[in-house]
Amino acid sequence: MSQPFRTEKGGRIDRTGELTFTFDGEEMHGHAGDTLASALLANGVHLVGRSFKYHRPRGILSAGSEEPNALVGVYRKGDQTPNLRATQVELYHGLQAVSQNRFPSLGFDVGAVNDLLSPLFPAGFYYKTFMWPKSFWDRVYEPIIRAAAGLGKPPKNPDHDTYGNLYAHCDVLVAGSGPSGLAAALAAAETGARVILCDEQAEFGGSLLSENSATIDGKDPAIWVAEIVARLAAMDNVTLLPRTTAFGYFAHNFIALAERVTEHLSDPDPRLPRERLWQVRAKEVVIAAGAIERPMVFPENDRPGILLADAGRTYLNRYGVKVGHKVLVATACDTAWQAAFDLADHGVEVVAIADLRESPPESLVSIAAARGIRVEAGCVVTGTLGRKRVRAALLGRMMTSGQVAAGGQIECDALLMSGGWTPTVSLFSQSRGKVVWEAETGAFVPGKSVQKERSAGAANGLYGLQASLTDGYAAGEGAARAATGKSATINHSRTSGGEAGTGGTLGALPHDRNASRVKAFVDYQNDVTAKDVKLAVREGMQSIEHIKRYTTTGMATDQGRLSNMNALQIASGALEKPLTDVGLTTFRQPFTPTTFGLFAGVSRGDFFDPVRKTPSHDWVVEKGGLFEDVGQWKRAWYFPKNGEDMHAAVERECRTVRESVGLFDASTLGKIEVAGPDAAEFLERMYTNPWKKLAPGRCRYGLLLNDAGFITDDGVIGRLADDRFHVTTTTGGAPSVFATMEDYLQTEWPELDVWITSTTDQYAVAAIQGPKAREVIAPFIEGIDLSAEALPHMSVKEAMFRGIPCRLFRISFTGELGFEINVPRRHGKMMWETLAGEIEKHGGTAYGTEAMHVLRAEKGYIIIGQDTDGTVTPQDAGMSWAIGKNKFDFVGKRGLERPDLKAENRKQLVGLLTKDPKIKLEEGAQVTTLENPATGTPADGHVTSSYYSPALGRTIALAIVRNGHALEGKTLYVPMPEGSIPVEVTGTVFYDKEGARLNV
Amino acid sequence: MLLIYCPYCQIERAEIEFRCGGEAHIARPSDPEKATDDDWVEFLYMRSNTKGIAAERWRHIHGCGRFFNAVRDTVSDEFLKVYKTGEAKPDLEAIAREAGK
Amino acid sequence: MSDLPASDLITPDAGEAAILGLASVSILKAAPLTRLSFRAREASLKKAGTAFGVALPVKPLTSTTTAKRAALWMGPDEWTLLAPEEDLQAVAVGIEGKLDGEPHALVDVSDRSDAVIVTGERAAWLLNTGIFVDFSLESFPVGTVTRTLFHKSPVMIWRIGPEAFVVEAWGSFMDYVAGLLVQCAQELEAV
Amino acid sequence: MKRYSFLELAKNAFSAHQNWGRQWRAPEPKAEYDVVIVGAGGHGLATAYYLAREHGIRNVAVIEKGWLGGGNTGRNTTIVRSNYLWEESAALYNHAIGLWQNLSQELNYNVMYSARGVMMLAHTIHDVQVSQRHIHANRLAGVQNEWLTPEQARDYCPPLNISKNIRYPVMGAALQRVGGTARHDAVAWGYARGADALGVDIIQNCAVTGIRRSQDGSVEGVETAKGFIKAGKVGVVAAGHSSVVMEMAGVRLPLESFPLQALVSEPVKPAFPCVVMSNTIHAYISQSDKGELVIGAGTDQFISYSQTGGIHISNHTIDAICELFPHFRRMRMLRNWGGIVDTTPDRSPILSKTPVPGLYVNCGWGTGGFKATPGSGHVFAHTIARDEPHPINAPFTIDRFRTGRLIDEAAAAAVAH
Repeated sequence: MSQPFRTEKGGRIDRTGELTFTFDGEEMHGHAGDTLASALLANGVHLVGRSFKYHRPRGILSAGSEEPNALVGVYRKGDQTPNLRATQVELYHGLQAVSQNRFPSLGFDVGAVNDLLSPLFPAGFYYKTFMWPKSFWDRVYEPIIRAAAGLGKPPKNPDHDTYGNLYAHCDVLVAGSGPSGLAAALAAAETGARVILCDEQAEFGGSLLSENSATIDGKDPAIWVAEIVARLAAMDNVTLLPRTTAFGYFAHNFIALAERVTEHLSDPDPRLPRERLWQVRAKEVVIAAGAIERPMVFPENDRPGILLADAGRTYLNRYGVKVGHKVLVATACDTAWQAAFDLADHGVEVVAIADLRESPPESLVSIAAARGIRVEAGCVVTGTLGRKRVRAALLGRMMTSGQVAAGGQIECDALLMSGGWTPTVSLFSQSRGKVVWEAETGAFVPGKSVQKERSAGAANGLYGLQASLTDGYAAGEGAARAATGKSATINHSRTSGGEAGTGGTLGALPHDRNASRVKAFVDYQNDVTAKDVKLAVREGMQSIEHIKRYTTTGMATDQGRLSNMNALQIASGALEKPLTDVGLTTFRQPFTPTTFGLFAGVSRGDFFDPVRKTPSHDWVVEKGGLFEDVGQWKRAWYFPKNGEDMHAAVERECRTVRESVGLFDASTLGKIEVAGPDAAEFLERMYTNPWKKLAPGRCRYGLLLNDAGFITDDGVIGRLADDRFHVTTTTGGAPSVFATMEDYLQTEWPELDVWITSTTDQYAVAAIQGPKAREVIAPFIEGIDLSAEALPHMSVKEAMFRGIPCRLFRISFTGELGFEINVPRRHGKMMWETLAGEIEKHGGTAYGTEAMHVLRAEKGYIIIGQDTDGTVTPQDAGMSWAIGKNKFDFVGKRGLERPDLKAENRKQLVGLLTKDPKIKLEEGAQVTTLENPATGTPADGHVTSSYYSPALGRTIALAIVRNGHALEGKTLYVPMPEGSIPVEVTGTVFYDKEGARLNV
Repeated sequence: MLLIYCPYCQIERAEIEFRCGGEAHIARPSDPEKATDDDWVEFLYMRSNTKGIAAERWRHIHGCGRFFNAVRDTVSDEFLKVYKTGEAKPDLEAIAREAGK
Repeated sequence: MSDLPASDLITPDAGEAAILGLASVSILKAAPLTRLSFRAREASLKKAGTAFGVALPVKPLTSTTTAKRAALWMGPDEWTLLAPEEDLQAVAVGIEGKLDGEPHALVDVSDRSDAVIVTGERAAWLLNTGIFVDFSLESFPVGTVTRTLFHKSPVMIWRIGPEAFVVEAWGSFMDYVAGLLVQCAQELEAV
Repeated sequence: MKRYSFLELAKNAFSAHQNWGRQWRAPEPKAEYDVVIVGAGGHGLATAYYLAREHGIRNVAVIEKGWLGGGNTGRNTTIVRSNYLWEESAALYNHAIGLWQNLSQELNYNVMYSARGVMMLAHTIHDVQVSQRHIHANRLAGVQNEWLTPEQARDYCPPLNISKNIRYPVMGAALQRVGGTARHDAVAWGYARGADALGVDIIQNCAVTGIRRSQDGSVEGVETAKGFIKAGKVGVVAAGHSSVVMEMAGVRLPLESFPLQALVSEPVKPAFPCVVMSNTIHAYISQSDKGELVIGAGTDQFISYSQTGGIHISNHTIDAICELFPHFRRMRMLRNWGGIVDTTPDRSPILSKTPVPGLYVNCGWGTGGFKATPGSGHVFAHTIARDEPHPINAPFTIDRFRTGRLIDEAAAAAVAH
């Protein structure tokens, strides 16, 4: 038989067919409805992984998302995912899983030598050694430690899957679909409230799916679940989300959910996202996350075959899998007894129930007796035997002295344990709520709500089926009322059986073994033992946070859900302080590990960030032009022709502009329309320059500072009318200039009658620059006189371009005769193609940003962000002329008066010419007065722009240099690794200093 | 991601629609000639950086575009009051008392 | 397109193929339109509405429409005025004339944005793949208009029917917005 | 102090590790100290250590509201580098780099300083210009930093996607080979153990509630949860809470405290050999010795002391990480947390005397304080001991904001054209 540990019947699996899967290459079979863990157990496989530090063989411990041991890698069509919990991986046909953290194989792992050497590796050992010789840390020790650490192997290939996102709003979000969650969802939904119910598992029902010793309304709990779910599914106001983990509880009732859409499918439709992020704003939240069982901390409590008792019961009742043939049940509480009874009822030999308590409830003892199960009361497990699978347990007898007497050995192939229950308060804790200690149940339970949430059922520290249902109904009704003000009366279901149990234990159990030799694990995955916790305390770690960080307990992938309470109790004992005084660690999001792809969502490739294109984009692509990224924009960079490299292309473009004409796409420059009676007054206050006397139809260069006095942006501003200006900004600065203007306008000068409107995307802009610019545009411009007299440099007119209204600027960023034509964007393509065709006739060229940079540098025009860096004043930049001398105020005016901004020795913008005209300085290179400065000598400045200038036939550079304006004609140096480059300080204008070419 | 009430749109929207503008009620000295260097550093840089109840500026940048002010507890991030630009600074201590902070 | 309101303003661009055409949701490019950004103080609203042909709404996030005009509330002193493409001059001249001497700003932004029309039973779902706004009819009734974010792009959403929305974005963002809408709708075709 | 060594470890193994002593004491505060340091993070503990060790001032208390190393020291992404632009910054951080090299040996505590290299990516021409400027400036200042082509960057960090077809392709990188990471907790613990051994009292769970000043305005001591503690000199090293503590002495600061998030993945086998940072698309990443990918996210936009941040901030970081390292998309976030970063307008710290005699402040490290820990403590101890700044921290005054003499690391990366 292929599944030797499968029960004859029962469980929620589909026995009508078999699914084939592989584990470490070995083919096995299971059924639909299985998890990988249940299928492995059905095949008798317990050993599924190796532990983190000691590489000890480890088996499946739990049946839920808290699983610390059964972490596997899953392969699917070239995609590989590490560290998946076998307890959460739904079985599908063809599933390929591998074990992790072992070499060469799971059965024989050389890393297991660590276990033998473990006396050398107590908590924090690495802080105390590996320091000699010094150079060995990153070369020898660290690589060894790193190779040994880690769990699964990282994926090797880019992910093929997609991830979805959905923003949602609801009145009540219910997280968890056990008895209290279902009751809460129903109660809330019946009021008409918008409800989202999510559960991390494939099926709704939680613990009810493995409950067979109780009834609800006289029915099998699973049938009750099916009926409730069907009712909810039929309601329009309810969204049901199975396979969906509420993983993050953020401020203002924002809950993040991770929905696994296709992971359970053998061959999913590729159009489906693998997972979907739900970002939910819930008016009210019901946390019905249940409780998880606590391991018992006894020596060798980590052998494969040792499971939590409730997991054993779940595997049996829900999945039809027996965890072993001879099972020992070790417990400190009532609930584990039911696991023993259920197993016995399925013909499994329960070798004994060992209960820590002197007198377990008589009712349980008599049921056990009726089934012929041996009961050992006052009995503790003091160790286990077997390496890759438990084969026997050592029992000890609790003495009144607190000592333990040897109680013999008992053979078993599985051991179920229960130290009691821990409410899952992770989401509550994430909501910033503080838990409170409840001595009666020995658990931390949710305290006062900080956000609009309430916990229900076991998550609230309430056990027992009826109590959970009642609490759930109340939570659902209360949440709906709080969210919507509405309420409804519904029938509450009645239960029979499923009473809450008693008992439980915390911390390390006593034993009669040599304490220094044995390991009793507190945190399985991180291999933290009770000894480690005690050692941390001995070394002065007093806060639970220190203990956690020093030992790494609670830092594994379950975030300490299994280990925290035991660790806390051990620390409390060692510190001789009450448990509540030791402190609590905080649960963080995500509740369970959550795929990066889910967070990244659709933000990949071109959707990583909007790609903003201008109307000439397709034309540029067609002509083989290259682009550069400027902000979100793609700007044409240069246009190589006939195999030109960048240098050759740029040189040709520059020459062509100076000799005939060039066409440049300036659409990306920010454009702001400033309109209203106070438009001039507003600009007067924003920009350094004076605006009130600028005549309509004329333009002026505007310089924008921040209130600290430093240059932040610039651009040409044209006055269209008395009450209307067309402002241009830099491409990258457009959003921040607009925001800054709104800020001053709304909050400092709300009395001004002026409004600003972004028109960046309203207009496509073509710059035509060069001696033949007028000839190029003349055939297409109607309605105005283009002559120098009628349209001088720095003017603007409304005109028509081939019948389309346009704003025609006569401006230049090249030093040549230049025009910039603004047409409504939808006509941009037509304009561009018209002009591109026309310049061909004149021997012109399209040019890109690189040539633009060269041309402007030849003229000493600055580029904000390149020649300035946020520390440059107008005076530094040699632009004192841009400051309106008689203005009462402008942004930055007072800032400029501060001592350091007026100080001597400021760095100032100058030109640099290398003594050797062929040497092109590197941008960013430092400038010094000393030819060979010693290391550590402060630089006197740096090169901001540097190009080969075709017009000058030599290289040119701009630089920010200390006292630069006074150094004109002096020699400075640019020290490079190969030697110092002598340079002469010059003015910033290299070409056509008189500006004759502009005014033609 | 906070949930913020815009007093102009009169609706709560997700924080991604808003830009925080820092501490509220820091007036820009109206006469630059009279402002001392100390006045100016106060205006430019000095901030209360309150732990507790504080008034701050927000702009509904991806909504109506308006600036407004809000009183928020910087420990819990809870908003206690929202009001329009130009309205007087509320009594933060009274708001704190009322909120039981 | 049967569920579009009787308005001649928002019409699919006749020359363009559907961007997306699924049973549950379709996306069509909208035809060009006159768009004017109008800014003014309260005192001027009445006149402006008269000149424009439909009163400017003062209730936040609402719109007023006639067959050939729509006024969308954008902010307490900001409206977007919509009219047929060919009415640009007439509308501008009309308002400027009526408000002569009163502080205001009227700016042509007809070409700043492109619009698509998203319709179908999954239209709201599709928008919610990238927009954090509650599109339930109770919270966002027909006629509601708002600026917001679609993933990383600013957009304007105007609900013109229970299952019909106009989505506007600045022209250079429209490739991103339309492209993502289509990509996010892909799973609706999955089996 | 019992010295740690492999031999000692082996010896203790025979006694089942029962004989290890405390790493630091848990003393009750004395009535008076020469110096009180407020805040037992890495910087505060280092300050106390160097006061005792370099300046012979051993009658020192470090007062901590919570547990030592529990603030930003224990919450950061542990990056160490010094390739800052301005010579003032480079000197400060490079001073720290010098101390990092020997710190494990100096403290006899393995702080796991791992010089695996910090690579800062350039994605635009502007980024390239800024990177080159840093490299040239650093070379002159004696700070190691070098330029890598995209291919060299990929060779140094094989997971890096240098395809030209991504939204913001990698155009190169600045690599500082001496940069790397260190184990954050170990830094706090190592300094705590070292300081304690030199006589410094570390007093945890003791909030400072006031700073008492005498008639002449100078500092007299601090009010604490455990009563008044007299001290003629008080150094405030309170990170995100600096404004709160300094307000007790009536000193206003140009600070804003923002939530900063970080996150780790589940541990995996070695997958990432160095530290990679991208300022343009906002991501930084390394892999811890435990195997977790350690990822730094951005700050929220508003002041908050909540130590949590919004999910949109981590979404934005993770999409950048997945774009640069597309095969990490299937990996999973294990834990996400927040710290409170005190940020100055010029993104450089304040390490300074204050207008109050006897009161000193060390704050404003923003997102980058961990890397400076040894250097910061070292020069701050000097400042307190001598009542005058060390030449290295002399430029990092409060007054620079008044005069305008900023050390503007943020502005230097400004973009527009």
